[in-house]
Amino acid sequence: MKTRVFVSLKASVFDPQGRTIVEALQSMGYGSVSDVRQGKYFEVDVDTESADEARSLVSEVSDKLLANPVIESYRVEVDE
Amino acid sequence: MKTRVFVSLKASVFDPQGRTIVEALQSMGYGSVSDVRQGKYFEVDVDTESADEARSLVSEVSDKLLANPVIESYRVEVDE
Amino acid sequence: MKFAIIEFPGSNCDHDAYHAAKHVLGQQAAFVWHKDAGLGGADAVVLPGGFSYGDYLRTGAIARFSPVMESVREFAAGGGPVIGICNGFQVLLEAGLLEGALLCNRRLKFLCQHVHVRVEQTDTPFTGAAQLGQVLSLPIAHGEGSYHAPPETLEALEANRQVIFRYCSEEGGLQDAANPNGSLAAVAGICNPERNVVGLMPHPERACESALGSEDGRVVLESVVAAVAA
Amino acid sequence: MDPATIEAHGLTTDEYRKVLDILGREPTLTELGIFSVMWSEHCSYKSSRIHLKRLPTEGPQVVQGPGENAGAVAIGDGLAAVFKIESHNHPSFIEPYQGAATGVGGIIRDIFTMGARPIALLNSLRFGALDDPATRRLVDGVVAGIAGYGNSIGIPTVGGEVDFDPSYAGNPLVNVFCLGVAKVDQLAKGLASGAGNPVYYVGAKTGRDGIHGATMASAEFDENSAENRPAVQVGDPFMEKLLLEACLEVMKSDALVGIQDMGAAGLTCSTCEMGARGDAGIEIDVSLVPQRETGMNAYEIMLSESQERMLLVAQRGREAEVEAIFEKWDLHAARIGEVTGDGLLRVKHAGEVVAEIPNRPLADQAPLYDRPTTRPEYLEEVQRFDESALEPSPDLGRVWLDLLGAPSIASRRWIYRQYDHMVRTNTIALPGLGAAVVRVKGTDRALAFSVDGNGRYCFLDPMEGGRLAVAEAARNVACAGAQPIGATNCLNFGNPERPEIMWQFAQAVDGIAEACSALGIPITGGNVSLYNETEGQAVYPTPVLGVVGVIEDASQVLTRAFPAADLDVVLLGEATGGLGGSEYLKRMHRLVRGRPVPVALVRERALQALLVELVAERLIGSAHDCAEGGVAITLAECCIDGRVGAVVDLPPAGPADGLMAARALFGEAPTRVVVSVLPGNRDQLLSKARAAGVPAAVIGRTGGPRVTIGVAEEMVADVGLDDAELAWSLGLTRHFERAAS
Ligand SMILES: Nc1ncnc2c1ncn2[C@@H]1O[C@H](COP(=O)(O)OP(=O)(O)O)[C@@H](O)[C@H]1O
Ligand SMILES: [Mg+2]
Repeated sequence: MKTRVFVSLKASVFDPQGRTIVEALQSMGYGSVSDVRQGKYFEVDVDTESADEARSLVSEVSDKLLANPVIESYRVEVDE
Repeated sequence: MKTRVFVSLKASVFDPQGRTIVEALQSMGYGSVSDVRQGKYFEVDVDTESADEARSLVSEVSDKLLANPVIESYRVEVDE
Repeated sequence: MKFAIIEFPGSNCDHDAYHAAKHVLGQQAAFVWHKDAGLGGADAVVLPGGFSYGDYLRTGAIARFSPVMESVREFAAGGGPVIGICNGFQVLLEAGLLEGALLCNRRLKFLCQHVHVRVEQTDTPFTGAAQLGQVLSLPIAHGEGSYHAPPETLEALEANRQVIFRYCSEEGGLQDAANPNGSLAAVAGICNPERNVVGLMPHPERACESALGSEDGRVVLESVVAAVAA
Repeated sequence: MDPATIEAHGLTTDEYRKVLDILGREPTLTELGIFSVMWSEHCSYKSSRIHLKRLPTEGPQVVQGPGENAGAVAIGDGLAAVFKIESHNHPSFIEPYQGAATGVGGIIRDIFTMGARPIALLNSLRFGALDDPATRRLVDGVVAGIAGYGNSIGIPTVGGEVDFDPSYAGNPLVNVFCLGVAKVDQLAKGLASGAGNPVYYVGAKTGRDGIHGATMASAEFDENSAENRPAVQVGDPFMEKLLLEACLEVMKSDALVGIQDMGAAGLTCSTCEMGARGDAGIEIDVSLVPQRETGMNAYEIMLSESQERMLLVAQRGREAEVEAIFEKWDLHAARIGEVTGDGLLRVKHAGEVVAEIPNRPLADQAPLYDRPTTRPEYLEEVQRFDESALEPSPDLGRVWLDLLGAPSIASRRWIYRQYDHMVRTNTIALPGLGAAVVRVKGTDRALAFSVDGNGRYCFLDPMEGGRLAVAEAARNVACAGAQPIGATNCLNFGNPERPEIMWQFAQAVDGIAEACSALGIPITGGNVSLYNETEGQAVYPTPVLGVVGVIEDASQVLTRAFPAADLDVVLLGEATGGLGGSEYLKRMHRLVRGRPVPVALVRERALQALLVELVAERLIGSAHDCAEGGVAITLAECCIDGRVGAVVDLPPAGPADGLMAARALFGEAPTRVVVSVLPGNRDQLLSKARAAGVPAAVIGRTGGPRVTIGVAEEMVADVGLDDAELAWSLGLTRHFERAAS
């Protein structure tokens, strides 16, 4: 089963990478880009046929390892 | 307009981070996780009402800055 | 006294801590491999700097699951002095032995340079021999050292006097220009509520000999030697 | 085998005929691939070998000369300094971060393969002009890549050099030097011997990366090079850290016979070279090679350039010991074959033989070319230089500040602070202060080392450029108080099939050989990087020299910073510099013309010996050589780093024309060093210099908040120390950071 996890910094956390990208884009002439936030993206393959099982496993893995709850939140997507 | 860009390493490119994460998960007892690939995830806000415009702008920006075409590919999603 | 220096795969300041403890301070020191059970009867534990597991995913994120961390947790719970330096600090945060998180430096680049830090508290095993307000010249070497904590956590840290080192100017001032990585409240190091677990981004073990440009880091290790002896 | 396939493998008709001779039959495709990478320029040195033979490689201190993965020289106490320099120019142009990172990974493997613990890295970089945003991105990526790999693996990057010139715009140079320390009697060898001994593969799994990377590095870039792009390799410093520790641990036991990294040409090069060195055969089955991708064929596995892989031969019967060490480090040592007595490289795929080539001829009978050389026509033109046509600059103080802020001269802090230069707590001279110096723990000694080369000098006069590069690297080491004892070199040139390029190459090698002999510094290894050109435009011929020196008492090490006020400032060497080829000429007059002032090697040697003596006897407080920008820049740097001003007066330089002061301040010449004299030592210093035959003149004193220079007692330039520092510290940074901190 193919799953995807999106990890992003919580809104309250300053994102220097995103900030730098916005500034770079604006100086390159992309003035209409008003904000960029950078996060992480994981493609996680799980040996199971059940989407539910995959979702719950990958959520657990995200809680434990892929995301740091102090600064990050995450979202899981599973191929149906 | 809110857009999202997913940048991932091309399939042929080695992903040491993903490999290290899989191995860690397996040694933590998550044997059913068979593969992990790590990429980047961007939330890009664009000042426009047109989804098409947003998509084409963000694609351009991804080509130029967000993704490294030598080793990465990307996908853009736009809120409809 | 005896220092245990934990080695994770990818630790690379392990030998620096060992050298400082053993050859500069003349104490006993032993490496403890991350798969080892037990800490070999050590009096103090050092989680050294480096790039455990390559710092892949997030700094310190994978190392905290190493078997040895159970022993470290127990040792800390029993009141034993534990210090995490740089990557070791990151591991302690990920492990929940300290609070907060470290984000990438505000200008995104890795920074290796001497900075000044002010000793904010002297009632921890790693600052007992220092003067309150003493300014130390210590090297930093990190890409992700910008300390972050949610407002309520930071408030609690301040209220409990858990911020023990802050980045400062040569004179001890707290201006923004003296904060190399954009850390919240100029935090360079903190301790746990029980005060026996300390983490900091600067490298005291790299500043124990005049030949290396500063001896100011000795006070951190000498403090714990004195604390253990007491 | 059809001609198109042969051509696609970069083999000429004659080379292919030689393949037929060696095999006595047509090659299989896998065999053709093996020949093609082994006989590529990159691996076989077919254009350069004939010239490299002229380099002096011997000396009583040499423990390992060229031919192994790195050279080694004895430094006392039974220890050896093991070092080498490598280029990663082409990969860094295609993907700056990964190209530079994998370059660092490669040179580190060369050092620990020798049984040495790597203790320091240097880098030598060349880029186009910084006003081009593409160049800035390249610089940013390359520096981050070097930092990313070196920092992570925990080997300090303690120095290097960087220059910017449009000639490198389409082809940057990324050379990395690594130094390690080993016990002389424990140096490992890259050889296979003892029929029946097992052959192990350790490290990262093999993927389809960089297949044909070795041949790529040997072909000029053209518009099609974009097609080579999937050939990018990603570095894994974490894996290499594990490999490094595990291999050093294995090497401590005598269970190991030989070991070699898989660099360019991967499994092919390592199996064949190890077999050839040990005069043995090797048989492997590539289906036993750990693979990252499915369906790889023998050709792909043999030619893959996946990073972070090692090949080793163990003693039969000691397998369990070796395997256990790797397991401890979470590495799996895969047994892929064994040493044989038949001298053949035999490659099987799932039991079936797919290649069978005699090792020695494959490695040793690689083509050797004595390519034609022609003195290039441009030389006539550029060497003709009429100084009197130059418009004198009215305000030399302003010129001085401008030069201090030139990217070629300004502070490199923006670069080196991205490098962890202190890890392992041996760095006793921080970057930016002259030669790099690391102490050798367990001894009183320190090693000083420097990489240097001036492509512009070499462009204007290739032979002199070679001599000057050696002299400068050695002089930098001597300024720290170290006796130069060995050298390595990286020769970055254009397309060797062009006689003009080959002439530059031959001349530069002659210059290097002559200087190394005269200074008593053997060359113990190096690297040649050819085809550094884009669309027919070659880079400046750029030989980069790495020189290593020993200082007996680490507590004596000096840097360039003036240590205090009220010290005499002495100029050792001839006062007069020339404007030919100078930074002044390039920056102020936009001219690359004339010839650099030649180095008198006997004097150079005397100066370096004198420096070592002055440091050992603690007579001086600082020493700094006069390089790009002349005495004025040297002085300013000593002042800025020492946070103390100085007032000096220089003797007149050349004819009393409008350029005399500029020549005195900014003229360039070798064999000149500015030292500050510790109180009470002036007469002793001057008499030692006289005895050594080195000109020495007291030119001024340190102190005050300004740097002031007069010529023949007339003040010609005066700048505030703060202004000088500002110009110098922002010169590079301002191109990368809006608000510099
Ligand atoms: N410019 C040079 N001067 C002297 N020796 C050289 C030079 N270039 C290469 N060599 C030697 O040739 C051998 C092969 O070099 P190289 O192909 O760079 O090694 P590797 O296979 O480790 O990449 C090495 O022993 C190296 O020291
Ligand atoms: Mg090699």
